[in-house]
Amino acid sequence: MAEIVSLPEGIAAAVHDGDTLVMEGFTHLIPFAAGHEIIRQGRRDLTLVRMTPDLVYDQLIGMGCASKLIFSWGGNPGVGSLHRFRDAVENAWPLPLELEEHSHAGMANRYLAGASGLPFAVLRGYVGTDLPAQTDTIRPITCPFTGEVLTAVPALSPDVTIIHAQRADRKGNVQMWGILGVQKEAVLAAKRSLITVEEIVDSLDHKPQEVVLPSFATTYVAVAPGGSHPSYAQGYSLRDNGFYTEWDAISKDRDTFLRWMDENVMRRAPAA
Amino acid sequence: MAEIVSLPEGIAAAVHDGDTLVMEGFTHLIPFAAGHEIIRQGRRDLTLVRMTPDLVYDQLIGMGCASKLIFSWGGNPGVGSLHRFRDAVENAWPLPLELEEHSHAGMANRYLAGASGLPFAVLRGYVGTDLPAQTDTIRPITCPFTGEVLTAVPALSPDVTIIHAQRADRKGNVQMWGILGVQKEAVLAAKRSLITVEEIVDSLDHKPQEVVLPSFATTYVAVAPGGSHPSYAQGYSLRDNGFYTEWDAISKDRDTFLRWMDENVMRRAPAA
Amino acid sequence: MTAAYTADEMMTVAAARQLHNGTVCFVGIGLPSTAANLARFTRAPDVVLIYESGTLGAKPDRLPLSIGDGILAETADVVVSVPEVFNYWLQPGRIDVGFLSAAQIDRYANINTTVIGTDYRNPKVRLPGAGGAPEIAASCREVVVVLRQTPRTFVDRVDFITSVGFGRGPGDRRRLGLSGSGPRVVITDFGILSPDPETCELTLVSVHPGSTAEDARAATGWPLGVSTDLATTDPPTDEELDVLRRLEATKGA
Amino acid sequence: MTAAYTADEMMTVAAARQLHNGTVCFVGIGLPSTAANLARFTRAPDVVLIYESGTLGAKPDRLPLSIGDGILAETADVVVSVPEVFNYWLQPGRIDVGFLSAAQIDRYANINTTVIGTDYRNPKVRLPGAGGAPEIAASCREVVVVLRQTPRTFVDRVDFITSVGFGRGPGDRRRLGLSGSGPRVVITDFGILSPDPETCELTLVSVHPGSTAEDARAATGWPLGVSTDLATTDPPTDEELDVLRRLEATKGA
Repeated sequence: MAEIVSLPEGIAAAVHDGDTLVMEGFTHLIPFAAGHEIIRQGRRDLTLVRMTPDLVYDQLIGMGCASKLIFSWGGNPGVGSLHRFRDAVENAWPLPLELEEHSHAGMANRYLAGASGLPFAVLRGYVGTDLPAQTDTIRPITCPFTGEVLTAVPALSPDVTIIHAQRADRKGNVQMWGILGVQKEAVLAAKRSLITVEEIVDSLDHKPQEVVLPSFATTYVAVAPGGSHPSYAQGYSLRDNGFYTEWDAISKDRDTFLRWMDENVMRRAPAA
Repeated sequence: MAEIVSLPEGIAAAVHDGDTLVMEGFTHLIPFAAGHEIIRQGRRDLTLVRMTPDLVYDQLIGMGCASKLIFSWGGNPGVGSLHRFRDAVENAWPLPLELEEHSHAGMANRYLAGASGLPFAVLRGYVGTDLPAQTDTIRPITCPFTGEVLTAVPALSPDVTIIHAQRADRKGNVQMWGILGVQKEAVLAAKRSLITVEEIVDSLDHKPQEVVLPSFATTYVAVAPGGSHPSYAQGYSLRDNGFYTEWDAISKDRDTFLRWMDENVMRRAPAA
Repeated sequence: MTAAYTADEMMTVAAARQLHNGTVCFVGIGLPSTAANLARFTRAPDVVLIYESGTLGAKPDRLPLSIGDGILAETADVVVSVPEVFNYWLQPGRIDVGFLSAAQIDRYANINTTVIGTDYRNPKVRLPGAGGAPEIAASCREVVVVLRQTPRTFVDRVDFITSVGFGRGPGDRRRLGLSGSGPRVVITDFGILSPDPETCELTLVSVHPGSTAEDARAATGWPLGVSTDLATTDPPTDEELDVLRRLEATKGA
Repeated sequence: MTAAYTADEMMTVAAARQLHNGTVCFVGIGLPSTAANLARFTRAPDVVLIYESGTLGAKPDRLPLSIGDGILAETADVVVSVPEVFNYWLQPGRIDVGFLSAAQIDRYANINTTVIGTDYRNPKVRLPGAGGAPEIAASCREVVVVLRQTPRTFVDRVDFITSVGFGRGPGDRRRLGLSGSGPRVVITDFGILSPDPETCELTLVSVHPGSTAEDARAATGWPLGVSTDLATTDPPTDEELDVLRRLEATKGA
């Protein structure tokens, strides 16, 4: 059963140096508050995994928390490049960043395999592209019935997955709705999980198109209102589109970036 | 886009002699009205596929519509045996019935592979049981990353899948809720599909824990109020538990069965 | 003093006692479902019941009439598709206890629900088949089996292995790569059997009040071993009996 | 007489004209999303838009700011998970048109969104990467590409094949086992290109009003073939321009 903890307690218990860490969210429900707490706690040598690494991963990478990134699309959605990500890849600043690169279909199926307790997933993908030459995590597999050759990708089974959701009840059952992304699979694929929520309520009435993660399937739940800002939590907040544009300028220059992080993350008290 | 038709039109267009036919429903939303119309139209040599063949498949088998059954659990849920199914297997009456037998997990994954456009699915299953010796549709497969040996099953890609759902809108978008079973996968795995619904409404407001099948993903929609009786349609009808018990007596004896079918199916007008 | 009760009631009560608060239980229909709900209304209100119809955390206020009863969806924490319940929930080993019944069980707790008779193509009795049982028996952390004990149901070797208990003995589950630890107890109308830690043979470890080891032996198709610590099962409490009877009474409703 | 318009507006309008009522379209973000929604508000109100965020049948009343904009979930016929959108909806070939943009495109309509420079480990420019594009390009019945035409974006060979157009020429898609028929048109700010039926090379088939084949050639990094039937694109209608501008104005909202 999930334990309800504070965000700093949750991060300290769930995330360790050297861990493979997933923080998912497909534009919606990105766990920024949790990412900032990881930066404040000074985690190092993380293998970061995410289909769409965006600003929060740009921040983790720029602050030197990560040594490897497993991903399928690394940009500032609707704006342009992730400058800290590019600086790490192109100039090894502040540290070299090893890449393991996939397509969305491949990443989604890697989580799906992890959630299903299988060592690999099968898909129609990658054929004819230059992606397989850059990794040993894309291999052919032959159908034992038809002889057709398809593509296999290995399961993702991270040490810890962190997501943000709308709410939980006091037993730790978590509820989210709106764009669902791959969060459920990412949590079920992980050894440990931490879910930050907008609020804890006495009981969860059903919502259309919801996902409910039963308490027995997760590890920690922490309240972090607004914990997805500048992303959004459907029904609770709107996306701060201005910040995504501002980030382009903040992150372009190393010093501006470091100053911003110091003022807005390092010196901020964690969410209650 | 789905075409809205009458039930007799839909069956005539969608189901042909010799087809591989899926009619799914996991206790809930079993498409009895459609099954009866198939019997009235005298289809023959069908390969029937279903995880839980129950009364409607007992009726199709007893009326001589089927030459093969692909399944994982064939019983009268909560009551006992399917006597027409047993009579076909044990005594070849009215015809021999070839069996292709799986577990629920295997069948569910076979539909899932079909819905995903893959020729096979991978699962942890069947190992150590006597099931693989009885079919060539259960084979080992080796993980290309870990070397672990798992089980593969071939996709189900039926000619036609028929399900019953609560309602559709005038464009043919279909909505169902309550116990979901494997209906969505069974429809997406099929070349053609027919969905009978309790009613057609102007617009579908969202329901908690719903499945919506967009119109472009299905072929025919037909109105058949009460079309799942004696099964149930959550929000529309209750299960007729008494009938499941009565079926035991009706179906035990060949003549009683034939008389009942004549009176209650053959001489009945199809649903409007 | 305790009220009179039937052997079936004792069996169901003994099975219900296998579940605890917080236990995540994959429930087969029939006896397992009755026992699991009895547990939920007595000792284990926070047991988590999962049905293969995709209802997770079902809390029915009456006995469901099938694993697809609407009351399961209405009261569940979440309803998922059938592929999901097997792939995301059962297969990865998230379930503590798989609660099964059987048509036949053998010395090594292998289960048959497929055919009676040794010729699969020409069976004496065609049974319903596997359903969810093979993978429940493989992947749950442990398995509890409930069935009535007769020489026809407790056989030396099942005619068909639908679901693996301990195969042909020690080490077989590991050799087969099955992740769960297999049947922990088999609960019957005579008593409680457990696999011997050395041989994996089902052995009588407890008799229900009014039954003897001899009764159980006579109802078993192999020479049934009896534990040197043979216990007597606690009879049903008044509360257990009362709740069970009220649950059973909801069946016709 | 038609109002003045920009080359980008012409490009978006020409792209929107590729979609028809009932077309099921997998929409990439940016130019494709603008064009797809323009089509929905003009010629094709019943176009079915699918975004990789899992929103099927989205009907946003403004331009979504990203493929995960909340307006997509609020207006969709159904919201599914990301694994499902790729496995159940894209992979089996249910999508008529995949609508993509690109950082580089080559003579055979192969697309690069990964790196500029030929050393993947040490790139000149690290681009965002593949996203959904490789499988969109592989599995949709056909593909429409929209991007601005310059010698840096229209190259003889892309530095990295992120998504396959026609590989190295005729027969390659079949050899690779790709189920879709590949890029049908590439729409730019100069005109419209299509693969030559014999060679699969992108060939100029239409120029936008005010552009010439020479302009397009100068903006292309290989000797661009020009159709003998070179057409001139119809200029944007007043309605198209009006709706497009009203949509663009919603971006800041």
